[in-house]
Amino acid sequence: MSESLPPGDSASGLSIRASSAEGARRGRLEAAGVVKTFGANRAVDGVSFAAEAGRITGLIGPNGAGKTTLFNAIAGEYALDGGSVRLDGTEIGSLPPYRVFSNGLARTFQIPRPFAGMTVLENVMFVPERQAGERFWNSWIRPGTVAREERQNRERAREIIEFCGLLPVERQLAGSISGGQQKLVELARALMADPKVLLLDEPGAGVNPALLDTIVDRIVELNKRGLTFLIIEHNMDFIMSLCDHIVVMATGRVIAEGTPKEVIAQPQVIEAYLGGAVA
Amino acid sequence: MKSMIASGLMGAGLVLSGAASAQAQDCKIAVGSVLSITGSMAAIGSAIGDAGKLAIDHFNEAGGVNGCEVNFILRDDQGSPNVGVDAAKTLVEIEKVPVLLGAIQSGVSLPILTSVTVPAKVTQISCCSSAPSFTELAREGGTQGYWFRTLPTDRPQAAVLATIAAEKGYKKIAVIHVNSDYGVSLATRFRDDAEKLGIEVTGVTPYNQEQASYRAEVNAALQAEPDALFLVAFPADGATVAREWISFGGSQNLILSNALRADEFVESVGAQYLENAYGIDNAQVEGESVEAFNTSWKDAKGSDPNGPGLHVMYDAAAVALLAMEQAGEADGTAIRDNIRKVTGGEGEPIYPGAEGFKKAKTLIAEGKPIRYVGATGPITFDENGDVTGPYLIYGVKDGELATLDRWDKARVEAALEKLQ
Amino acid sequence: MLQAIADGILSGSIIALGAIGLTLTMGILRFANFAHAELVTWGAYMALGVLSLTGAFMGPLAPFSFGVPLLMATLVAMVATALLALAIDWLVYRPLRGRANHLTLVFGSFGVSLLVRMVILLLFGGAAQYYSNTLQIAMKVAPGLRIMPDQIFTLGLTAVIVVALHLFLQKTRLGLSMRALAENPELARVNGIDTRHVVRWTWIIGASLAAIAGVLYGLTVQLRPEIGFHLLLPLFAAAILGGVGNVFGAVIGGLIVGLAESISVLFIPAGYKLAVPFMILLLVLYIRPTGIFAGTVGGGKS
Amino acid sequence: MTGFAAYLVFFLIVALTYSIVVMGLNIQWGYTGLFNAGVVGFFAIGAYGTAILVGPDRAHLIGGFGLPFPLAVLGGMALCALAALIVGLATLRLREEYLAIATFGIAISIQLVALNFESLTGGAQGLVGLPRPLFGLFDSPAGYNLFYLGVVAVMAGLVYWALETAVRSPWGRLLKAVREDETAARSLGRNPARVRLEVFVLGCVLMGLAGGLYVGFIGYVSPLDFLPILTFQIWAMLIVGGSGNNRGAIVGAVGVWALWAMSGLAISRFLPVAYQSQGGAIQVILIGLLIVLTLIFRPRGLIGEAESVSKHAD
Repeated sequence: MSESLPPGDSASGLSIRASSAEGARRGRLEAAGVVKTFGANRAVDGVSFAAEAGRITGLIGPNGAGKTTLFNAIAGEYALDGGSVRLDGTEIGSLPPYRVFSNGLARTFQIPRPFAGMTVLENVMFVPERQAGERFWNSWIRPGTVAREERQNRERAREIIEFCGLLPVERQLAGSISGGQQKLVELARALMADPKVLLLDEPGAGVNPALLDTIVDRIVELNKRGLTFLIIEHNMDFIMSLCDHIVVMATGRVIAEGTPKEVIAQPQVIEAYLGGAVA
Repeated sequence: MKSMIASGLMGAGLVLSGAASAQAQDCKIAVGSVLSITGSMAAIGSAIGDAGKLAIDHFNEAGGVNGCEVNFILRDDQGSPNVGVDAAKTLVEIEKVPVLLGAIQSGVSLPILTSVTVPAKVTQISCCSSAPSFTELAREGGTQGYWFRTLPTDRPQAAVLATIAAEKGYKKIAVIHVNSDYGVSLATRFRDDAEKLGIEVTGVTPYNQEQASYRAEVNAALQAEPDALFLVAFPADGATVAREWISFGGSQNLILSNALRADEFVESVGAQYLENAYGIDNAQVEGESVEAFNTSWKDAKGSDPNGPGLHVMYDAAAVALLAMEQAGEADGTAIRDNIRKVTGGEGEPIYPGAEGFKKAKTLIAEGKPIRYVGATGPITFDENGDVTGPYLIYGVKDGELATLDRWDKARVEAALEKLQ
Repeated sequence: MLQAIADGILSGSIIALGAIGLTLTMGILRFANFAHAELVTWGAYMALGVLSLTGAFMGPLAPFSFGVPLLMATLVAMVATALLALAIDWLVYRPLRGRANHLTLVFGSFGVSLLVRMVILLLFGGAAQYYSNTLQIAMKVAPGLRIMPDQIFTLGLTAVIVVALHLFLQKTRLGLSMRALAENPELARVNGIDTRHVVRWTWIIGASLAAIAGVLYGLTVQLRPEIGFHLLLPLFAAAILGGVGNVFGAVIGGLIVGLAESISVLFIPAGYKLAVPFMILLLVLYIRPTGIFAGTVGGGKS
Repeated sequence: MTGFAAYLVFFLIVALTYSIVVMGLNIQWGYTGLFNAGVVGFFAIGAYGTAILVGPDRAHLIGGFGLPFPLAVLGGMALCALAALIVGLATLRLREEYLAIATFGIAISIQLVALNFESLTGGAQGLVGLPRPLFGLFDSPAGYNLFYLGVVAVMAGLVYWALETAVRSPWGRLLKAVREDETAARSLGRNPARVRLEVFVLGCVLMGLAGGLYVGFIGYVSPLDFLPILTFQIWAMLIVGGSGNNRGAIVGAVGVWALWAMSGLAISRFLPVAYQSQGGAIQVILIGLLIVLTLIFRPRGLIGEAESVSKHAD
C-alpha cells in the first residue's frame, strides 16, 4: 500500500481555491476572553489570541491545559461560558457546530472520527453542503440533478483523496484503515469543505513517520494557497518547523505567545512543561 | 428474496402435508374454535375450551357425527382481533371446519363473523359474546343467519338485577364496569333500568382490564357514599376491584354480573365479604339436563363447573354437533338450517352427556324430532340467533357459590315489561 | 383529595424504589434498561414462589397482613432477582456492550423484558395472585382518609431504605465509586476504579431494590405478570424527572409521579391515568431535560 | 380458489401491510439508528385516523366524515406526522434512549385514548362497519381479497422503490453519517437533530399508511388490534430480515409472520388441549428469543446492510 507522497504535480490541478487573493481579512480567527467551565473546573479560563489569516498557528501546552476544550469551544461543540470567537469579524462563539462549519471553519479530531461504516470516498463525498440529493424527494422528482451533482461531487472528492494519498483505499470502509489514514480522511473531509480556517487536533499523533511527512507536506502546500491553520500538537519538531506563531496554554490560560524561538526561551513555558511532566 | 420464497414453500409444504394426512383418515369432521386462551381473558378461556372439548368427547363416545369422529381444533386469539381473524381464517380455509365456536369477546367475534365466517358460509356459534351489536347486525341481514349465541343478551340481565336491587331497597348504587363492549352495554342498561325504578346511580366508572390496581376507580366510585355497588367484571380484575372496594370501606352490598360467578372470584375476595352479594347467571343449577352436565364435568375435571362460559360453551358445541347429525352433512349452511330443528319445538328432550347424544342419534336415524335441553336448560334461538331463557340468582352461602333464586321466562318478561 | 394524596404517596414510594435501580443503571451503565421493570415482577413472584414452596404463612404480625415468612421470602427474592439481573447482564448485555451503536443494548433489554414477562407467565400463570387471601380493612384515620397498616409499613420501609442507600453512597468506598462512575466514567477509570466491580454491584443493588418494590406492590395491590410492564413508564418518568443518575431525585420523582397519577383521577377519567407519567415525561423533556435535580449524566448528550 | 390459496392471499395481505411498517422502522433504526419502541402506537394512529375519516356518519360518534378511502389514509398519515413531531421535538436533541422511552409512552397513551375516548374511537367496541374501498365491485370475498392483495402489493412496492431510491442518493449517506458519528456529522455542517426529526416523522408516516391499509382490509378497528406485542413482532421482522436493508425488511415481515402463523397452527395441532393455555406464551417467547439471539449471533440479520449506500459512489 502506498503511503508515500504522490507526485507534486498531480495536486496542482486541485480545486482548493486560493483564499489569500482576497486579502488579509479572509480567514482570521480571533478568540477574546473565552471561558468554558465544567462545574467548578474552569477548563478554559479567559483565553485570548488570534490566528492570523494565511498563517499556521500552533497551540501547545501540557496535558490538561485546556487545548482540546478550547477547540471544542471554538468549533461550537461546547457552548461558551464567557468571551467571544470571531471569524473574519463575524461572531461564531454562540453558534452550534454546523453553523460554525457553514461560516468556513473546519476541524479534525484528536481521535479520528471517520464514518466507520462508510467508504473513504463516501466519507469525503458527504461533505459538501446543500446537496440537492440530501432532500429525499429530490431523488424522486429530480433524479437528473442529483446524479449530475453526484458526478461533480465525486470527481472533486477523488481529486482531494488523491491529494491526500488515499486513492488506494478509497473503496475501503473508513473504519478498516489505519489510524494515520483515518487522520488523512479527516483532512480530506475538511478540505472538501473548502474552509477558510482549519483546526487540526494533534494531526501527527500516532502516525507513522512516512505518513507524517505526507501530512506535513499537505499542510504546507495548503497554507501556501492561503488556508489558515490552527494546530494542536505535542510533537515539538513538527510545531517548530511548521508554525509561524505559537500560543502556549497551561491550566486553562495562555501563558506565552510568539514565534517558536521566542516561546521556547520563556521560563514559564519550560516550567509549565516540567510541572506538567511531574504531575 | 430467495429465502422469502423458501419460507413460503416451507409453509405451503407443512400445511399441505397436514391437509393430506387429514384426508387419508377417511372420516373425520373438524370443529373449530377460537377462544382467548392467553391475553386478557386467559383466566376463563382455557376452561371454556375444556367445556367445548367435553361436548365433543361425549359425542365421539356416542359414536361421532354421522359415523365420523369429531376433531376439536382450538385456536387462541390472545384477546386480539387480528390474531383471532387469522386463526379463524386458517380454521375455515385450511382445516375446512363447517362450524366455528367462539369467540369470547364480542370485539373478536364480530370481525371473525364479518370477514371470515359469513363470507365463507360457515356457521358461527359464540358462547360468550353478549354485545347488542350482533342483534342489530342480524336484523340488518349482515349475518345471513350464520350467527348464533347461547348466552342471552344483557338486556334482560340488567332488568332483573335492577328489579332485585329495587326490591332490596337500595337507594344509591355506584357502577364499576370493565371497559369492554360487554361491560359498557350492561352497565349502561343497568343504569337506565335502575333509574326507571327510582334508584339513584351515583356514577358509572369504567376500568381498563389487567391493571394491577383500581384504587383510583374505587375511590372515585366511593365519593358519593353509595349503599351498594354493581360490579361488571371478569373474575381476576373483578376480585381486584372488590378487594379494594371492601378494603376502603365500600358497602358490602354487591351486585355482580354473570361473569363473576366463579370460584376464583369468591376465593380471591374472601367468602366472608360476599355474604350480601347477589348476581345473575343464565345457567341453571337445577334440572336434569343441568345435573347431567354438572356431573359429567365433575367426572372429567374433579371440580364443580363454577366459572363463566362453561355451560354455554358446552351447549354451543352440542347444538352444532346435533345440527350436523340432523343435517347428515358437515356443511356450514346445512348446520345453520338445522339448528332450529334440534332446539325448541316439541321433540323428544335430549340431555347433555354421551347417553343423551346416543339417544339423539337413534331418534334422528329414525326420523323422529328431537329437542336439545342443555347445560343451561331449554334453548330456543330467535330469528337473530339470540336465546332467551331463565335466569338464576347466585350468591355466596357457607363460603361457597350457591343459587339463591330462579327467574323463569315469564318472570323475566314481566320485569322487562315493567321497564318498558 | 386527602385520600388521593395518601394513595399517591404510597404508590409513589413503590415507584421510587424501582426508579432508584433504574436511575443507577441509566447513570452508570449508560443505557435505558427496558427490562428493569420486569425485575420488579420477578422479585414479587420469587417471594410468592418461596412462600408457596415453604407453605409457610405463619400467623401474621398484627396489625399487618403478613408475617416473618414474607420477610424471609423477600430476602430470598432479592437474591434471586440480583442473580437474574447478573445472568441477563452476562448472557445478553455483555456480548452487546461492544457494539458501535449503544442503542443495541436498549434494544436487547427490550427483547429481554418480553422474555422475562412470558417466563413468569409460564411459571406462575396469568391469573392475579396474592400473598395472603385475607383482606385487610383500611383504618379510618381522618374523615375521608383510610389507610391500611400494610401501607404504613410500605412507607416506613421505603424511607428506611432510602436513608440507608443515601448513607451507602455517601460513606462507603463502593458507594463513592458508583457515584464517581456515574458522574464521569473517564475520570473514574483513570482514578483506578474497578469498573466491572462497580457495574456488578450496580446490578445487585438495583435488582434488590426492584425486588423489594415488587414485594411491596404485591403486598398492597396484587401480583400479575404485567405489573412490571405497567410500571415501566412511571419508573422512567420518575428517573428522568429526578435527573438520571440521581438517587435522591429518583425518590422525589417517584413521589411526584405517584401523586400526579393519583390526583389526576379527580380531574380526568380514571382510564387515562396511565398516560399521566407520559405527560410528565414529555413536559420534563420539553422544559428541563436534565430533570429537576440536574442528574449526574443529565439529559444532554453524553 | 382452494382453501390454502385463499389463506395465502389473506396471509400475504397482512404480511405485506406489516412490511410497510417494517420499512418505516428500517429507515428509523436501520439507517439512522433511532429506536422507536412505540411502533404499534403510530400504526394505530394511522388506522384510527383513517377509520374516523372514512367512516359513515353516526349519531353517537364525533367522526364519520365519510371521506374517500385514499383521502382518509392521507389524513391518518398526517395525524401520524403530527404525533411524531410532538415526540420528536421533545426527544431528538437529547440522549438517544429518550426517544425510545417517549415512543413507548405514546404507544400506551394512544391505546388509552382508543379505549376511553368513546365518542371518537368507539371505545372498547371499536369502529365497526367501515366501508372497504371498491368492495361493491366484486362478487366474491375471494375476488376482493385478491384485488386488495394487489393494492397492498403495489403500495409496498411503491414504498420500497421510493425508499430504495432515496437511501441510494446523498440522503442515505446523510442518515448513515448521523448514525455513525453524530459529532463528526455536526462538525461537517449537518444538524443531526433536524435529520433525525425528518427521518422519524417519515418513518412514522409510513407506519400510518400501513395502519390505513389495514383498516381498508379489515373494515373494523378496535383497541385490541394494537396491543404492545405487535411492536415486538415488527421489531423481530426487521432484525431477522436484516436492518439497514429494505429487501430484508420485506423478507423479514413475510418470514416472521409466517413463523408466527405456523407456530400458532403447530401449537393448536400438536399441543394437547390441557397445555394450550401455555401456547400463546410460547409463541411470544419465540419472538423474544428471535430478537435477542439474532441481535447477539447474527446482528446483520438474514440480509445484511449494503456497504456502500449511495449508488453514485460505487
